Order: sequence, then C-alpha cells, then structure tokens
Amino acid sequence: MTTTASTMTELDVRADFPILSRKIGGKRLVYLDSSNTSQKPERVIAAIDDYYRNRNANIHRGVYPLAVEADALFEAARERIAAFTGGEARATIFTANATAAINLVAYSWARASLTPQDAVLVTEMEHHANIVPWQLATAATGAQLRWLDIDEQGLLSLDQLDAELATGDVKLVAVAHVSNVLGTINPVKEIVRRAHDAGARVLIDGAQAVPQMPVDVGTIGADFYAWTGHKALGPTGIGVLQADAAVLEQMPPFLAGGDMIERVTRERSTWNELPWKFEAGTSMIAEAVGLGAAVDYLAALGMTRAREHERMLTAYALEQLSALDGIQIHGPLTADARGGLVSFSVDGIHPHDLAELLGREGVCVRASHHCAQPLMAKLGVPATTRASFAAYNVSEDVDALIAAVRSAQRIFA
Amino acid sequence: MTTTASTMTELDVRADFPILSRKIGGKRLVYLDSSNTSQKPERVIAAIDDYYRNRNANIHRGVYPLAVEADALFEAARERIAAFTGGEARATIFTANATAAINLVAYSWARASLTPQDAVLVTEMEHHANIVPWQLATAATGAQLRWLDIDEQGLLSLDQLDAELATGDVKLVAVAHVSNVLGTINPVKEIVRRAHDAGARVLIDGAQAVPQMPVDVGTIGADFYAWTGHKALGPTGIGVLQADAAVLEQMPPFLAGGDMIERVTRERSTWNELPWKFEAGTSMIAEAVGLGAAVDYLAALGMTRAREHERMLTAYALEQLSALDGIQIHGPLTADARGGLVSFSVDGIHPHDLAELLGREGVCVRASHHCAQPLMAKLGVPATTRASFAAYNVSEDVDALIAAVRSAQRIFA
Amino acid sequence: MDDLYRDFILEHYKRPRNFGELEPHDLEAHEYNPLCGDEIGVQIKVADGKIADLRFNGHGCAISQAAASIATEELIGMDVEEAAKLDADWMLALLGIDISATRRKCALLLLKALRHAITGDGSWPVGATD
Amino acid sequence: MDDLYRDFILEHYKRPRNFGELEPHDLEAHEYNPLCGDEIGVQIKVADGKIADLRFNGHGCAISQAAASIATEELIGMDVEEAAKLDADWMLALLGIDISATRRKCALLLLKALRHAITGDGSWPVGATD
Ligand SMILES: Cc1ncc(COP(=O)(O)O)c(C=O)c1O
Ligand SMILES: Cc1ncc(COP(=O)(O)O)c(C=O)c1O
Repeated sequence: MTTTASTMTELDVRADFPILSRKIGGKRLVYLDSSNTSQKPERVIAAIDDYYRNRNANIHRGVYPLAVEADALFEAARERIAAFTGGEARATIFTANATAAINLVAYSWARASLTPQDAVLVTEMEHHANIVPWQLATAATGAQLRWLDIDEQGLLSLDQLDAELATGDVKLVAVAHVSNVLGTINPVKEIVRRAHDAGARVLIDGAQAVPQMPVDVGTIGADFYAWTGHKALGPTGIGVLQADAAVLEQMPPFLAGGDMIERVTRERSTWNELPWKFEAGTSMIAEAVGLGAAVDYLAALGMTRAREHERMLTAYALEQLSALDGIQIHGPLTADARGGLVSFSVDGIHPHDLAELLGREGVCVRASHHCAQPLMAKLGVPATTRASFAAYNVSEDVDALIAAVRSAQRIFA
Repeated sequence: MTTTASTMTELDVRADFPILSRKIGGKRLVYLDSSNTSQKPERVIAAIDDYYRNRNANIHRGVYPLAVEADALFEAARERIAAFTGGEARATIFTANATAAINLVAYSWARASLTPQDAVLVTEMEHHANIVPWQLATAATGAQLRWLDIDEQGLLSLDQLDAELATGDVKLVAVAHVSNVLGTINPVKEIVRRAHDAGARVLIDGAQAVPQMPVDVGTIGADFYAWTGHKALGPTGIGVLQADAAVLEQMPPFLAGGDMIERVTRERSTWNELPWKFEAGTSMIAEAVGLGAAVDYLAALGMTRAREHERMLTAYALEQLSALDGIQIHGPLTADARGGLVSFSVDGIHPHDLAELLGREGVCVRASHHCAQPLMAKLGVPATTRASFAAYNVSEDVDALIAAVRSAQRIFA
Repeated sequence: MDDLYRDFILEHYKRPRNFGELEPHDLEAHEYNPLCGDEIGVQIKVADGKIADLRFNGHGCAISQAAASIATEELIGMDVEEAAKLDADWMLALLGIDISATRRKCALLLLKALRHAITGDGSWPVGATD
Repeated sequence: MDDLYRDFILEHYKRPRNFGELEPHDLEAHEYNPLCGDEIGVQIKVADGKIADLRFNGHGCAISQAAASIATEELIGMDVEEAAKLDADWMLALLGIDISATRRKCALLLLKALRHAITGDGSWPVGATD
C-alpha cells in the first residue's frame, strides 16, 4: 500500500498542544521525539495549574474540606488511570517513573523470590530499565540472567521462548510490549500464556505501548505491567505499575515510610492495604491529577484512532526514508508490525551530527543508544537516529524530517 | 515576652499564593497545615506551566535545541537547589520525596554497610519515613535498631547519645532536624560532631527544617541530609538527598535503569558519575524546575526573615492556646526551641473531631498520628491536632484558629 | 449548631451504649483505622442464630464511637446472618448525617469489626477512599 | 552552510590526522561518552618531557573526531606538563565554533583522554552539563 501525504490529514490535534506553536530559530517546531517524552495538551497543563492554584493539600490524612477534595481528586485519577488500561485501582501503584515501577518488582518480588536455581529471561531489545534491575537482582540472589535473541527483522522467536521455558528454571520473563528502538510490537499476550503455563511470572515494560495503542492489562494477563506518565501526554515524575493484586498481596513492601504502614511500633510495623502498601511518603499528587487529565484526553481521542493515525505516519515515514540513498532502517519493515517510531542510520553521518543538523531545522529527533546498549551491540552501531510519532504529528512533520535528512546528506556529502 | 498580634504584620506575602484567595464554604482559607504540605507561590505554578507550555523535552539525551534548553533548565535548577542549602550540585540527588531519599540510603548504603555487629540509632520523635526504612534495613542485615528517648519537653539527651555511641557499635544515627510533631529543633551539628567522633555516619531528616529556617548542609556536616519539595513551596513528586560526595562514590547504585549507567553489556554494567548514578530513568524534570523556582522565592524572601516570622507566629499561637482551658501543648514550651508548628490536645475532643469542626470554619489543621506512632505511644495519645505555619501565614490565622477551637469546645461542652 | 455533631451524636459519644467487655462471648474481632488511630473491638454472644448480646470497646473520634453505640442498639436481637450482610448504607442511614470520604472510615469501623467477627474475613474494604 | 559543520570540521572528520595506534607508547587512556557512545583512545610517546608522538583512535560524531584530529596537531611537540593543564577553553578556541552544552562533551573527549593518560586521573568532569 502506498501511503500518500493526503491520507494523513484526518487527525490534526496540534492546536491542543501549546508548545507546538513555538518557533525554533524561526522554524516551526517539528517534534518527532515522543517516544522519549511526549508533549502535553492544554488540558493536562491546566489540570496541574488548577491543582496548585485551587486544590493543593496533602492526601490520605486531612479532615478539612480542601484535603478531602485533594484526596478525592487523587484517588479518582487513580481510578481513571487504572481503567484506561483495563486495570484495577487497588492494583495500580504510582511510582516515580517506569524505571521505578520495574525496580519495585526487582526489589520486592525478585529478591524475595529468586534463588540460585532460578533464571530471569530478558530480551535483546530491552531498554536499560528492563535490563539493569535484573542484573542487580540476579546478582543479589545468585539467579541466572538469560537472553532472548532478536532476528534480522527485530522480532523475538516464540520457539526460543518455549525452549527457555522448557528448562524449567525461568521464574520471570521481562519483556517490552513495544521496543523503543525497533518499534517491534511483541506478542505479549501469547508470551504471558506460555510463561504462565511454565510457571513463570511476566513483567511487561509498557512504557512505549500505553501512549501509542489500546492496551488492556486484563486481557494481556501479565503479573506486572509498568508504564510512565511523561510519555503518555502526562507530567514527569509519575510512573505506573499495574499488577496482579494477589501477587502484590504476597510481596513484602519496598520503599518504607509514611502511608504504606498500618501500624508502627518500636519493634515492628505492619502494612497498609493495596495500593498504598507500595506508596511510601507523600504521593505525586499533582502528577496523578495531570496524568488523569492525560488519559481523559487520550480516551476522548480514542486509542484505536490514535494508533491508526500513528501507524499511517509510520508507514509514510518508512516509505519516504526508504526512498533516500544510504539509509538503513532498523526493525520490522511494515508499519503494522511496529509502534509509531522509526530508527535509522545514515551512511557517513553520525546520529549525533544528524540530530544536530535536524535540530537546526526545527526537527527534533533523538540520536542515542536509546538506553539499549545491548541492542546497539547486536545491531553493530554505536547509536541510531529515531523519529517517533504521537497523535499531534501530521504528515508535514514527516516531510520536514525527510527534507532535513536530505540537507544533512548534502552537507556531509 | 508577650507577643501581640500587631507585632506580626511585618510580613504579608499572602498575595503571592493564589490558593489563599479561595473561600471554603464562604469562609477565608486559613491554611495551617504547611508542615504537611505547603501552598505554592505564583512563581512556582508559573514555572511549571511555562515548562510544559514552552520548554518540555527529555534531558541528558537530546541534541536539538529544545532538549538542550530543558537540560540546562533542569541542571540549573539543581545548582540553585543545592546552593540554597549550601550543598554541592554533584552530591544533590533528586528522588520522589524525602521518604525515597531516606530509602536510597537505607538500601544502597545500609544494606552494603551494616552487619549483625552494628546498630542504627533513631529517636523517639522520628517520622515513619525515618523509622521504617531502618526497621527493614536492620532486619535485612541483622543489625540492631536502638532508640534515643525524648524528655518531658520533647528534647533529646546528648548524654544518652554519648552513652549509645560509647558502646562502639553505632554505624548510623538517623535523626530529624526538626520534629514534625513536637517542633523540637535538634542540635544536629553537635550530633554530627559526636557521631563522627565515634565513627558513625549521620542521616538528618530535614523535611521540616529546610522549609522553615536557614539550613547549611555544609556546616551541619551530616553524611546524608534528606528533604522534600512539596513542603518547601515546591511541587509534589520531588525530594532531595544531599550527601557527602565521597560517601556516595563508594555506595552501590540503588534504582537501576537508564541514565544511571555508563555502559551496559549483557554481562555487566558500570555506573554514571554523580549525581546521575543515583537517578534512574526520566527525572522529575518539571518538578525540579518548580522546586528551583521555590528556592528562588525563599531565597529572595530570606530564610532568616521567614524563620523569624514563623517564630513569632508560633510564639503567639503558644501563648493564645495556653490561655484556653483544657489544652495540652506537646513539645518545647518556647518558640525559640521549636520550628513553626504547634501540636496540642483538647480535653474531651478527639483530634479528628476538632479538625473537622475547624475545617468547617475554613481553618485547615492536621489531626493525626502525624506518621509518628512511636511518638504518639510515648505521649500517650492516639493522635494530636497540629497547626503549622509558613511565610504566608499572618496573625489573623492564629486568631481564627483560637476562635474555632473555642467554638469546638462549646459544641463538645 | 454543627450538622455533623448533632446532639444525638454527641450524646452517644459521651454516653456510649453497650460499651465494655462481654465474657463469655462466642465471636469477637478488633479493627483499627491507621489514619487516625481509632480502634474498635466487638464481642458477641450468639443464641439461636441471633445476636443475644454484644459489647464494643476501644477509643476514637465522636463519629466512630457514636456510630458504634447507635449500631449496637439495632444489632442486639438481630439474626447473625443478616448482621453479616449489613452494608455502609445501613450504617450511614442510621447516623442520618452527611459524611465525607475521610470520615466514612470512622463511621464504618464498628461494622467492619462486626463483619470480621461473624465471617472471619477482615478484608471488607473500608479503604481510605470508601 | 551550517556554522557548526564548517568545511574545516568536516575535512578533519573525514580525514583525521594522527589517527591510529602508536606502538610502543609511554602513556595511554581511553574515554567513553555514555550519552552517545563516542569513544576515544589516545597513545603518547614521551621524549625529554615533551609529547614526541601521539595517535588517537575510536569512533564518534564529527565534533568529537574533528576536535581530536585538530587537537593532535597542536599537541605533538608540546610539553607534557603543559598539555595536562589544557582546559576546555583551549579546545573550544581551537575549534572556533559555538557548541551547545550537550555537544561540549563530544568536543572535549580527546582532552579528557589526554589528561587521563598523563595524570592517571580520569575524573575530569566533562559531565553531561559541562
Ligand atoms: C519529619 C518528616 N520526615 C519525613 C517526611 C516525609 O516527607 P515525604 O512525605 O515528602 O516523603 C515528613 C512529612 O511527611 C516529615 O514531616
Ligand atoms: C521501553 C522503555 N522502557 C522504559 C523506559 C523508562 O521510562 P522512564 O524513563 O519514564 O522510567 C523507556 C523510556 O525511557 C522506554 O522507552
């Protein structure tokens, strides 16, 4: 299917995002770095502003009306955030970011569960957030860390998964829902089914998936599903762990302090109910309110529609980039098999230089190892350039990208 | 010294705090719960708004101008926040809140340092954030947890400290700079000196001190000093750990993931420089920018002036409360010996009922165990009522408190 | 006069009915509200499937104590099975006052202890938000 | 034509001077920029307190490679003591272009390796922000 620019004009929500009217050195801001962090709609900015301006008080503690209101706002945000991805509020825990959500599992669950006879299985396409916590947890417990390979197209092999699971020692499979470099959409539901059949638990890193496509954690059935607010049109400073409540109940606490306790004596403490057992100290209140507004915005937009829009932009970008000389695209070759992002390399131009030159044209892309150094090693590159899309991108953004890449090629010719 | 309402009018910055113009059930908002969480000046709200509206991008990674700008904003905020309390930027680590800052030490430092021969010393006046992490860390390492008592006035005894240190097994002293219940200002510099002489490290919980008085972590000399943004006129979702860089260098990482690494291979990882070694994943960027604006505001106001203002309000409140029948005040009896807060009990009225009745008059106070259950046990009360002050309070706020307490006494008479 | 603290509530708070210990008893449970430190214990004597007698004890705010006192007057004589099914609405209707989310937990503490005592399940979620 | 990528920079990037290995050598060090994966190694031969010869190797962006190439031309023949004291300003002046905070790290990587090789101290903070 040939994608033309004209098929892509159906969704244009740029006006909802104040920053997009900014000019960079006189140029239109072409923001193609949403997989890194997303921009925020007016609605989210206004919710945070309103919170501090009119509603701010500490929660879970206050008796006066302002505090009761703040508590209600915070817990209502949790309900909506949980529901947005099909989860239960009591099993939806707020953390500082996706990384902290994964670390919660790596400390509380893994250190209490892993033994030297066990293995944790990660994949070659993982973000450092889903690698390094397992390196530390396996080192601490004596368990093994093993890896699933990716093929030429950037796909995992379910056969290799089965072979690993058949060894009988895999206690946890930790895998990205969508790769932040390759874009690969992993068959997480199938991975969970096979892992559960083999008695292994599964953690899905949904940092890239939740912002881009409809996600239903109930259907996926993973024990742990982690994602992050700032990539999903929400504020910085908040991540989400959605888990199986029964598993959470059995886990020891992680961060300790106020709110997560039931009773503290000099000798010992007992723990609060879920989800508060895993939320120590003053919560990210304004951030939860902001993320609540973000999921409201996304729900109103419709995630199926957002996904389709980003799929079309991705298809268009793949097509346009492939038409240039000296470009190598990493990951699946069809937009259907990938999330809304494209990583590529340009012959003779280091990604850093490319991103710098593009930046001067107002085109914001990320040039980096994308916190995925083992994957870079596999691809045999020090870094790649990545363009990533969100609902607020339009086909002209892809056109601007292509024009800027061409111009960089001319400079480095 | 008799404090009269008229001596207290010199500082009135209410207009800087938008929420203070809010009416609660037709009544003026009398916010006396700043020790729980502070209100935010326009400048902080505007900084966050501006960040999302005009500057948002991910940091430490981006090459394009927007990202370079965001990075500069973030690190400049760190410099100013570090300098505000006399610390070094590279030893100033951002965490989710004060609780997370203390947990960082309890996981990274304590679990690597404590043995069954060691002891951690905490005090009876600690907040759960400075108790429960040590209960878990001592349980994990087999070390002992020991307690310093408080006397009738809510003061620690340096003799008891010396006696504990003389046993030779104390590896860490964890103590609040200012008690969130008693108001007690602890002689932290002297505690650090004695502990260091005995070879023990010191963690100061400065959550209540930093918002209320001039704090210089360099002069105090503690190994770790933890505080939190939301109590210091800043946003939720950010805490600060200021530490001795040399100690931090020797500590293993805590939360693992992106940004805190230098190099990741399948087999092992190496760590980034300070402070990033302890900041995993996307930072609380907007929150750092907001807290930067908060310390700018406080610095412009002058912490000595803020402290003096709050001391006068506290003296006035102590005097007025003592004049009522059936009131018991907890903690030091002079304003000089305490921070800007007063906890009290009223005969025959449960704190929860009192706070509810006060709340209906627009007077916001906290009724709770204040996350200090061991202290409540010592005081022999299930909870107390606490009025706490910030720069934006004025003497009329104390008058409103007193009038509301009287009216509650009439209802419960 | 404040609506929440009607004479009727204050009267029960100051002079709680059925307060104290019940020995011997057939069922008992103890509940605690970590938010404010309220505690309520309940002890029940059962005869012919009915609550023959009941006492509550503990300490807490006027709402939790008055709610408990008021509830006990209704509970004595009630079918045990039926008592186990009583819900928040029943309690709040008995109190007859508007209660904020935070204070609901106080008002429902006795009911939570009651259910715990009868069914052995202490998990009825009178959580911080409901 | 872009200012940062002047012919002079691109020319050094495409045809780096003093690139490769130097055997035998007296001093060496290797530096890595975790931000972008740039790597630079430097090997130095010392005679009479001077840098008698020097080679750099590794890979990276045009800025890091060109900066290294340009610097080597100045370094050969320089007093070792003096070379150890060279600072960011020296390097940036040699490059003669405006460099953002993020890219400074690229531009200074050779200098960091040089200092490490001479003094044994790899901690010169060419941190993410400076
Ligand atoms: C003395 C003290 N320490 C620690 C904390 C915890 O701060 P945070 O909730 O921001 O982690 C508080 C406030 O709740 C406090 O008053
Ligand atoms: C796949 C993936 N996992 C985890 C993360 C970490 O998210 P955060 O930085 O918000 O913790 C990211 C983004 O950086 C990501 O792309």
